Amino acid sequence: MTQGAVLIRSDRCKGCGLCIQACPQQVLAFAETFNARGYRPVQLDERERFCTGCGVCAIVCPDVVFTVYRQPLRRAERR
Amino acid sequence: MTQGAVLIRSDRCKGCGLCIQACPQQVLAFAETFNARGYRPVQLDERERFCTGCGVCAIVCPDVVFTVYRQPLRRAERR
Amino acid sequence: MARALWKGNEALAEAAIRAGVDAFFGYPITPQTELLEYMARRMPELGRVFLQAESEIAAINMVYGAACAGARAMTSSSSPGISLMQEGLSYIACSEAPCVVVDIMRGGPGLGNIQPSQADYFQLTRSAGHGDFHPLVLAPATLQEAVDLMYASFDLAFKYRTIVIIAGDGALGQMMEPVEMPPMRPPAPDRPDWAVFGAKGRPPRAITSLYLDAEELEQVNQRLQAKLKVIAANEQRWECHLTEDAEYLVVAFGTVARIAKSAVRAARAAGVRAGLFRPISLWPYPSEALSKLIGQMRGVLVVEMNAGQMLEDVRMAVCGRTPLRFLGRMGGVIPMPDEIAAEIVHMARTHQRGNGHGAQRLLQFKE
Amino acid sequence: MARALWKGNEALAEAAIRAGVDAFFGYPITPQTELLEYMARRMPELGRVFLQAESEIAAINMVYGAACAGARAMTSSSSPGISLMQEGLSYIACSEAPCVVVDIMRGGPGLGNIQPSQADYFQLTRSAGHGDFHPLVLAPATLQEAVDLMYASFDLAFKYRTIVIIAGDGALGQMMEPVEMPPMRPPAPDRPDWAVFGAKGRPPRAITSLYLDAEELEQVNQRLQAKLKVIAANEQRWECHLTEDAEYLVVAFGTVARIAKSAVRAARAAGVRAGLFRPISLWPYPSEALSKLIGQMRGVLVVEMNAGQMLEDVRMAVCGRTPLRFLGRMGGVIPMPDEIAAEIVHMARTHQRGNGHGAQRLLQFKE
Amino acid sequence: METSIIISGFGGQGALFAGQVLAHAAMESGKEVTWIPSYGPEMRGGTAHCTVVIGDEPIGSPLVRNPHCVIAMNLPSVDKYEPLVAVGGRLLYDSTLVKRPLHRTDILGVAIPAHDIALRCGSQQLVNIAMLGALLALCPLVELAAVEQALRTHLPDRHAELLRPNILALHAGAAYIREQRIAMS
Amino acid sequence: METSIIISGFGGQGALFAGQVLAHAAMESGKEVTWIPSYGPEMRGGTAHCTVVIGDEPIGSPLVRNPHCVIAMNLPSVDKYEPLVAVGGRLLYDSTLVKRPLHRTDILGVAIPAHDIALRCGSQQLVNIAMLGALLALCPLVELAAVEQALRTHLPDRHAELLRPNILALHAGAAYIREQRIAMS
Amino acid sequence: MTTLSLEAPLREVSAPPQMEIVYAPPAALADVPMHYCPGCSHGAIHRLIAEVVDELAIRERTLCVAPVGCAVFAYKYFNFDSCEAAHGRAPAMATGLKRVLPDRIIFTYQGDGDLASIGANEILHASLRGEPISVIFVNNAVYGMTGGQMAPTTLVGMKTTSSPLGRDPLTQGRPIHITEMLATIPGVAYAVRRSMHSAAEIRKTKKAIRLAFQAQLQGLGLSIVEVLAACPTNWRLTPIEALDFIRDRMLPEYPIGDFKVDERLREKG
Amino acid sequence: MTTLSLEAPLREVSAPPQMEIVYAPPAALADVPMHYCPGCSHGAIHRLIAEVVDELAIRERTLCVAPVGCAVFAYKYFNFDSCEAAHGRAPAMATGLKRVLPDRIIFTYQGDGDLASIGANEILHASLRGEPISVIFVNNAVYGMTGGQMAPTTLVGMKTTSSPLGRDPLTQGRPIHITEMLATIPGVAYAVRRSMHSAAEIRKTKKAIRLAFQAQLQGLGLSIVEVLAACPTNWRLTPIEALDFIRDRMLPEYPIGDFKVDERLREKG
Ligand SMILES: Cc1ncc(C[n+]2csc(CCOP(=O)(O)OP(=O)(O)O)c2C)c(N)n1
Ligand SMILES: Cc1ncc(C[n+]2csc(CCOP(=O)(O)OP(=O)(O)O)c2C)c(N)n1
Ligand code: SF4
Ligand code: SF4
Ligand code: SF4
Ligand code: SF4
Ligand code: SF4
Ligand code: SF4
Ligand SMILES: [Mg+2]
Ligand SMILES: [Mg+2]
Repeated sequence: MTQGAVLIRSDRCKGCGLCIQACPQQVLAFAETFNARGYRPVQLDERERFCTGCGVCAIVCPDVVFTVYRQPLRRAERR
Repeated sequence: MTQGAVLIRSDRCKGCGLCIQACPQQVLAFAETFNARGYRPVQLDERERFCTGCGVCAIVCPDVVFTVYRQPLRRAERR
Repeated sequence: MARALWKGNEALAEAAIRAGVDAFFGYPITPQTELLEYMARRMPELGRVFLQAESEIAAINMVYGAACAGARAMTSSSSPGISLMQEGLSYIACSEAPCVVVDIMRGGPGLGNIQPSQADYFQLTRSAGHGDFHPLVLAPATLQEAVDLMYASFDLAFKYRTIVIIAGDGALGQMMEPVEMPPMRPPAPDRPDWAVFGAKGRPPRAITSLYLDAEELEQVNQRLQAKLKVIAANEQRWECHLTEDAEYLVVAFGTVARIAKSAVRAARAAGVRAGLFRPISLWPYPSEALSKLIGQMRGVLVVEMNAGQMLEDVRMAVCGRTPLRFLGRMGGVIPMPDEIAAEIVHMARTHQRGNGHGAQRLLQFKE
Repeated sequence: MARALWKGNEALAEAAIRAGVDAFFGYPITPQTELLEYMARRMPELGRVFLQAESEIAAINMVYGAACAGARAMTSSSSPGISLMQEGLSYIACSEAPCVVVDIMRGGPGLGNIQPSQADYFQLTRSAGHGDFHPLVLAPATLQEAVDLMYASFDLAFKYRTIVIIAGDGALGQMMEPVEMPPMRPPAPDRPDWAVFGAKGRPPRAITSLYLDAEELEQVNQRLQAKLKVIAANEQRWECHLTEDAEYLVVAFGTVARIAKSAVRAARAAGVRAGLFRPISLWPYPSEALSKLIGQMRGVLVVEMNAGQMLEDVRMAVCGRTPLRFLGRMGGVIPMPDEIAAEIVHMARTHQRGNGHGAQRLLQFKE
Repeated sequence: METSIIISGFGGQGALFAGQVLAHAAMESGKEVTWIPSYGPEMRGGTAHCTVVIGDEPIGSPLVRNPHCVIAMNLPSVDKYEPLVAVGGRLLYDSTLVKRPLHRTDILGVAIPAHDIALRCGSQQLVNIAMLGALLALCPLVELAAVEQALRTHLPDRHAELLRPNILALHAGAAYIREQRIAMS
Repeated sequence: METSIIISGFGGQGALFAGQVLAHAAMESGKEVTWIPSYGPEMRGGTAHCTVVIGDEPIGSPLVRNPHCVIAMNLPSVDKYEPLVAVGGRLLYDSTLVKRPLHRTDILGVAIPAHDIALRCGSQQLVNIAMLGALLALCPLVELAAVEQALRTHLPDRHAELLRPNILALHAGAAYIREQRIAMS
Repeated sequence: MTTLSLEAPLREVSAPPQMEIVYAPPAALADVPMHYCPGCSHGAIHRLIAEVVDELAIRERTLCVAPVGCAVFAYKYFNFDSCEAAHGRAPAMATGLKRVLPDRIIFTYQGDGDLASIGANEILHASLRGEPISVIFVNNAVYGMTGGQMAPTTLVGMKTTSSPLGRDPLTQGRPIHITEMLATIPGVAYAVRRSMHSAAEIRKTKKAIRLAFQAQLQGLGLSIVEVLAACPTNWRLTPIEALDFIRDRMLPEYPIGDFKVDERLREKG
Repeated sequence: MTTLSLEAPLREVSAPPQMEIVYAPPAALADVPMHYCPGCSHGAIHRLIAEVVDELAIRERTLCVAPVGCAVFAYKYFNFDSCEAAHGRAPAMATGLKRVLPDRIIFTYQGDGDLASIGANEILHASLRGEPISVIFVNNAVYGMTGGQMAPTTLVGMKTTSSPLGRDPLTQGRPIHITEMLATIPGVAYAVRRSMHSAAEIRKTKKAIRLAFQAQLQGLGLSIVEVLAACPTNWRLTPIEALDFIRDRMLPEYPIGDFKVDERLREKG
C-alpha cells in the first residue's frame, strides 16, 4: 500500500466531518479542542500510518484544509 | 348555390385587400373613391350576386368590416 | 390587548394582516425578509393570498394587478428591491391603484450592506419612479408607531387611491419592542367602484396609465397633482419633543429620531435647551410645522443616516432664517446618542461665541 | 467641419461614436429609438460593439460589465426604461465604473405617452437609484449643444469615474437642426488602472459595491461624497441670456429653455426687462450662479415640463429673497413662447401693482 | 424674424419629407432652421405633420402654436390648422381633395389643385413637393434652386427615378401660384 | 435610566435567545425594553450578538456604543467589548473558554466558569442562560422568576425538555455570583 | 343587395329581408375603429378572442391584461374589463388579478417583444406556477410599436431597423421558441402555435384560443396560444405579401403545432 | 509523519521529506479562509474552478462574475479578476465584459435563486445569443444567503422559511429544470448537471467545469454546469445528512446528466 500523508490547516477546518466520513482508510477524527473560530478541527488519529495519500479528503473538503503527499510510487516502502 | 350578402362598413375598411384575395367568389374589389380616413375601401363588384355568404371575408378581415348574411338554407333560391 | 414583544418585520406583517390585507406578494431581501416569512405562515392560514414572486419586479406588478381588482395588496422590500420597483410604482401611481409598500432601508448604493440606512429618502419622497408623483411616505420611529401606521395605511391608500410607503430601516425591521396590536378588522366591504373584476351589469372598465394625447395626459397629471395637494393639506404628521422652550432644534426621522430623543435629553442635561422635531410623514413633509418652530431657534441640527437628503426639505422650510448643521452617518452606521448630543452642545457653544451665522449654512459630514 | 442637418437622436449617437464609444447596449423605446437604430448601423461598421439587450435591465448591466473592463460604454432610453435601470445605476455608482446614459424623457407617470417631458428631473438628479449618489446630469437645449456635451461626456465620466446622464426630451430627440460634428477621436489609450481585464502581471482586482462592514461602507460613501463635492465645484454649467439688466428672470432648462428664449425676447418687446437663466448641468446645479443673479431680480419665473421639480433647486437658491412663480406643463404638453411671455408680463404687471410679496411663494400650475 | 411652416397630410403623403427638404434648403442657404415631426405609435394610417421654423438667429421654439404657413394635404389637416394659422398667415390646401371653403378671412387661403399638378408631373406622390413649390412662390423663404439641390442630395437612392419628377413638381407648384398672381405679402 | 446589555458569542451559543428571554422578562415586569440582534449574511460560524436596553421610559436608542453590561461567551467577544463597556460597567465572561486576564480596571470584570456550570446542569448549550443568571445576580434588572416565566413561555416547543435544565442553569449562574459574594454596586 | 355605405352607424342597419346573419361582429368587441395598420393581424386576433368570449358566454367575467406593444389600446376594443400592464409584466399583473379573483377568466395579450424579450421571466414563472391564466402570444417577429426592431423571434437574416444587415446568429443569436419551451413545464396545460395567414388557419387559431380559455375554465394550468401574425408595415410588405411571408418564411422556423395539450382538456361545444 | 498544527501559517511548512505533493490548494484560489457554513458546497466548488483555471493556465485572463447569494464574496477567494453583479444579472454583466474582452475567459457563478428566479431572463437571453461565457450554476434548492426561502428549484413538499408547510405545487408550482431548458437552445454548447454529494461526483463535477471552460476557449457558445450543492444550514441537516439529502431527494428530481454536449467539444488533456 502506498504511504501517504496529509497536512491539515486546522485553523481553516470547520468541523463539518465530510472528510472523516469520506476517508477510505478512516484515519481522520475530530480533535478534542476547539480552534480559534470555535470549531473542533479534524486531525489524523492513531491510525494515521494507514493514510494512502488518496486525496479523497482534499476532494470533499469544502474549506481547502488539506494538502496531500504520497511516497513516490515504486520507491515507496512500508516502514 | 346559396345566396349570400355582405354588409361592408366602408368607413372601417383600410383597403388592405385581404378579403379581395380571400373571397372564393371573387366578388370584392376596391372602390374608386377614398373613405374619410384616406383609404380606398372594398366594395362588392358587379358580380356581387355570386356571393355565397361563406363568410371568408369576415374571417380574414382585420378590421371587422363585414357582416355576412345568407338566404336561409333550403329556402334559398337562385334569383 | 396586552403588550407583547414583537420583532419589527413581524409586527408590520401582523399589523397589515389585522388591517385586512388581502394579498401579499414579495421577494426575500435582508433586512426585510422576516416580514415575507411571517406572511408565508399567516396568510394561507387565513385563506388570504401569499405569493413569493420571482423578483421584485414581478412582485410590484402582481400588487398592481391585485390592486386593480380592488384588493388590499402590498409588498415589502429593501433598497435594491425598491429600485427595481420604480417602473411598477410609476404605473400604479398613474393608474391610481391603491397599495402599500414597505421599504426596510439598508446601506447603499449598490449592493452595499444590510445595515440600517435612510439613504432612500429621495427615492421614496421625490421620485419613486419616472414622472410626477409622490407616494405617501410614513416613517415610524417605534414599533408601536410602525404597527399603528401600517394599520392605517390601507385606509389612506384607498381614501386617496395612492401608494402608501412605510419607510423603515434595518434597525426597525430587526429590533424587538413591546407592541399593543390593534384588533383584527372585518374583511373589506364591496369592491370599489373604479376596480376591474368583470363587467357584470355595468359598462367595461379599463385601468391604464396610457394617455397618448398630451392634453389628456396633462389633465390626468393635473388630477394627480390636485390629489397630492389634498394629501399635502391633510396628511402631514410630525412629533415635537421638548420644543416649547427649545433654542436648538434637532430634526430627524425614524430610528435616528428615537436616538436623537436620548441625545436631546443628554444635551439638556448638559445645559443646552434642545428639542426634537420628528417628521412622521416624509411626503407630505410637515414644512409649515417645522417652519413655525424655526423662528424661536438659534440653530438647527439635521441628523440622518444618509448624506443629507431630508436636509433639502429642512433647508426649504428654514429658508435661511437659522444656521443649519448636518450630521450624516452613512453606509449603515447608526449615529449614537452621545455623538448627536455632542453635536448639539457643540452647535450651542459655537453659537455662544457670538459667531453670528445669519443665513450661512454649515454642512458637515462626519469625516 | 461643415454644418449638416441632423436628427437629435442620431446626432447624439454620432457624437458618441466620434467621442470613441466602444460599446453600446440598448433597448428600443420611443422617443429614443433612432439612437439605438443608428448605433445598430454604425457600430458594427466600425468594428465596435452594438448589442440590443433583452431589456433595459440587461442593457444597464451590460454597460456595467463593459465599463468594468475599462471600455467606453453607454446606453440610452426613455423614462420607463430609466426607471428599470435604477438598481443597475446604483451599483455602477458605488463601483465607480464610468459610463454614459442618455434619457430622452417622455410623458409620465406610468406608460404615459411619448411626447416630450422633463418629469424625470428628480429621478436623474436626486435618486437615480437607492443610496446616496448623483450622476452628472447635462441638459442640452440645442442639437449642437447635445452633440458637444455628448462628445465631452466620456471624458467627464472617466475623469471622475462617474455616471454621466445626457437629459433630453422627445423634442430634442426627434427634431432636426444644423450641427457641426466634432472630429472622430482616435481609439482610447490603455485600459485604466482600476479596470478588470485579467490579472496579468499584477494582483487580482475586484469591482464590487459590497461592503458588509458599516464603517467600511461609510468610508466608501465618504469617498463618493468627496468626489461629488469636487464635481460640484468643477462642473456647474449654465447660460445667462439677457440677464445683465434684467429685473425678471426666467429659469428653465433643455427644450423649455430655448422656447423661453423666444419668450424673453417677446417680453422685452412688451417692455418687461426679462432675462433667462439656463442650467446646463442639472446636477451639479449651478446654485451659486443663480443665487448671485437673484439679488437684482424683482421676480423669478420657473418654467418646466413637469409639476415643479427643478423648482426645488431654484427655491433653495432663491431662499425667499424674491417672489417665485411657476409655470408647469405636464403630460407631454410643451409650453409655447407666447404662453411663457404672457406669464412674464403678468408677473411684471402684478408686481407693478406694488403688491410686495416678500418671501411669499406663488406656485401655479397651468390649470 | 422666424417663420414657421407646418406641413400636414395622411401618413404616406410625404409631409415629413417635404419639411426636411425645406429645412435642408434653408440650412444650405445659410439660415437657421429646425424641423420636428409629429411622432406616434401608429405606424401608418394616421395623419402626420411636421413643423419647420426658419430664421436668421438660432431658433427658439421648434414648435409653434400659430404657424405662419400651413400646407394641408387633406381635409383633416385643413380642419385642424385653419383655426391655428397666425393672423395674416397662409393656408395652402390641396383643392383636389378638400372641397370646403375656408372660414377665416384674416388669413390667406390658397387652394392648389396639387393632386392634378402632381399627376401631371408623373405621380400622385408628388403632391407634397408641388405644394412646397407653391408655398415658396408665395413666401420666398429659400430659392427654388436650393430646394432642387436639397432634393438632389436627400432623395433616397431607391427613389432616384423620382428626382426629375420632384423637381418638375416643385416648379409646377410655384408656377401655379405665379400664374394665379396671388399677392405676395 | 436606561440599562444596556450586550450578549455576545459564537453563532449557536444562544446569545440572541438569552437576550430575548431577558427582554421578555423585562417587559412582563412592566419595563420598557428593546432588543436588537446583529444580523448578517453568514448563516453560521461567525459571532452573533444582541443588545438589550431596559428602562422605565420608552427607550431612545436600541443600540449603544458603550453598554453597561456585557456577557461575553467567547474570546473574540471579550476582545471586542472590553474596550467598549461603559466606565463602571460589568463584563461577564466565560472563564472556561477565555483564559486571558482583563486589561481594564475601571470596569467590573467577572469570570464565570459558565461552561462548567452549564455542563453540571446538563448541557453545554446552557452557557447562555447560566451567564444571564449570573448577570441578574449582579444587576437585579428583573426578578429571576420573571426570567423563569419567560423561559416557560418562549422556549420553542421542540426544546421543551430543555426547560428544566435552563431554569437550573439560570439559578446556578446566579448562585455562583452570590457564592462569590461579588459586590453588587 | 348590399350597398357600399360611406359613413353612418352601420351597426344599426337592419338585416336584409329574409336573410339570416351568418357572421356579425362579436358583442365582446367594442364598436370602434381600431388603430392598426392595414393588414395588421392584431385586429383579427382581437376579433377571434371576442368571438370566443361570446361563445363561452363569459364576457361579464373576463379580464384582459395587455401590455405595451401595438395592441396597447386593446382595452378600447374589448367590451369587457381590462388592465394595462407594463412592458413584459402582463403575466405578473394577471397573476395578481387571478389570485384575488380566482373565478374570473384572465388572459394576457402579449407581443413577441413583450413576452419573449423583456418579459420572458414573468411568463416563465407564471408557467412554472401553473397560474391558471390564458396567454395570447402574438408573434410578428418584430417590435411593431417602436418601429420594427429585431425581436427575439426575428428570423435569421431578417433585416430590421436594429439588425440592418439581417439578424446574425453569431452576435444576435437564433430565434427563440418560447411556446415549445413552455410546453416542457408541468404547470402549462395547453401550448400551441397557430397562424393568421389564411382563412383556414384563422379558423384553427380561433379553436385554439377557445381551448386555451377552456383550460382556464377547467383550472388546468396556464394556457398559451402563439399566433404567427403579420406586421406588413415593419416587414415593408403589402398585406398580401405579408401573409406569404408568414407561410413561406415564418412557418419553416415556427411550425404550427400542438406542443402540449392536457388530457383533461376536451373541447366542449 | 504529519502533525496536527493548531495555528501557524501552514502553507509555509515544507513537504515531508521524500514525499511528493499529490494535492495542494490551487494557486488560483486566494489563501484566505472562506465564510461559508460548515459543510457548505460553495467552498469545494470554488476550489474545483480554481483547479481547472490552474490546469488550463488561464488564471491571468479569467474573470469571475458573481452576483449576490452566499457566494457574494467569491471575489475574495479567487486569485483572478472579478466583478460583483446585481442579483440575477451576472449573465448580462458577463455579456458586457465578454463583448469588449472577447479573448478573456468569463464565467458567472450563480445560485439557483439568482439564476433561476430573478435572473432567469438574463441567462435565457445570454443562452439565446450563444454568448461564449461559462456559467457555474449552484443549485442548493433554497435561497441560502437570505435564510432559506423557497427557490424555484425547491423540491415539492420541501419546507422552507417561505413555504412553511412544504412547497405546494398547486400554488407555488413545481421545481424548475433550467439546465434541461437551456439545453434546447442552439446557442448553448454545453449543458450538464453534476453533484457534490460524493468524492466521485465531485471529480465528475470538476471535469464538467473543465469542459465548460473549454467550450468557451473553443468559442462554441454558452456553457453551463448545474451543480447540486449542499446547504446544511438552511436544510437544517448536518453536513453529512445534507449529502444524503442530495443523493436521496434531489437526484430523483434533478438527475445527473449531459443534456447537451457540442460535438466539437473534445476534452483536451
Ligand atoms: C420599459 C419599456 N421599454 C420599452 C418600451 C417601448 N416599447 C413599447 S412596445 C415595445 C415592443 C413592442 O413589440 P411587441 O411586444 O412584439 O409588440 P408588437 O408591437 O409587435 O405587437 C417596446 C420596446 C416600453 N414601453 N417600456
Ligand atoms: C434585488 C435584490 N433582491 C433581493 C436580494 C437579496 N438576496 C441576496 S442573495 C439572494 C438569493 C440567494 O439565493 P441563491 O441565488 O440561491 O444563492 P445561495 O445563497 O443559495 O447560494 C437574495 C434574494 C438582493 N440582494 N437584491
Ligand atoms: S489522503 Fe486518503 S487516506 Fe489519507 S487522510 Fe485523506 S482520504 Fe484518508
Ligand atoms: S472536510 Fe475540511 S472542513 Fe470539514 S471537517 Fe474535514 S477538514 Fe474540516
Ligand atoms: S361572404 Fe364569401 S363570397 Fe361573399 S363576399 Fe365574403 S368571401 Fe366573398
Ligand atoms: S379585409 Fe377588411 S380592411 Fe382589408 S380591404 Fe377587406 S374589408 Fe377592407
Ligand atoms: S406596426 Fe405592425 S404590428 Fe403594429 S399596427 Fe402596424 S402592422 Fe400591426
Ligand atoms: S447558508 Fe447554505 S449556501 Fe449559504 S453558506 Fe451556509 S450552507 Fe452555504
Ligand atoms: Mg411583435
Ligand atoms: Mg441557492
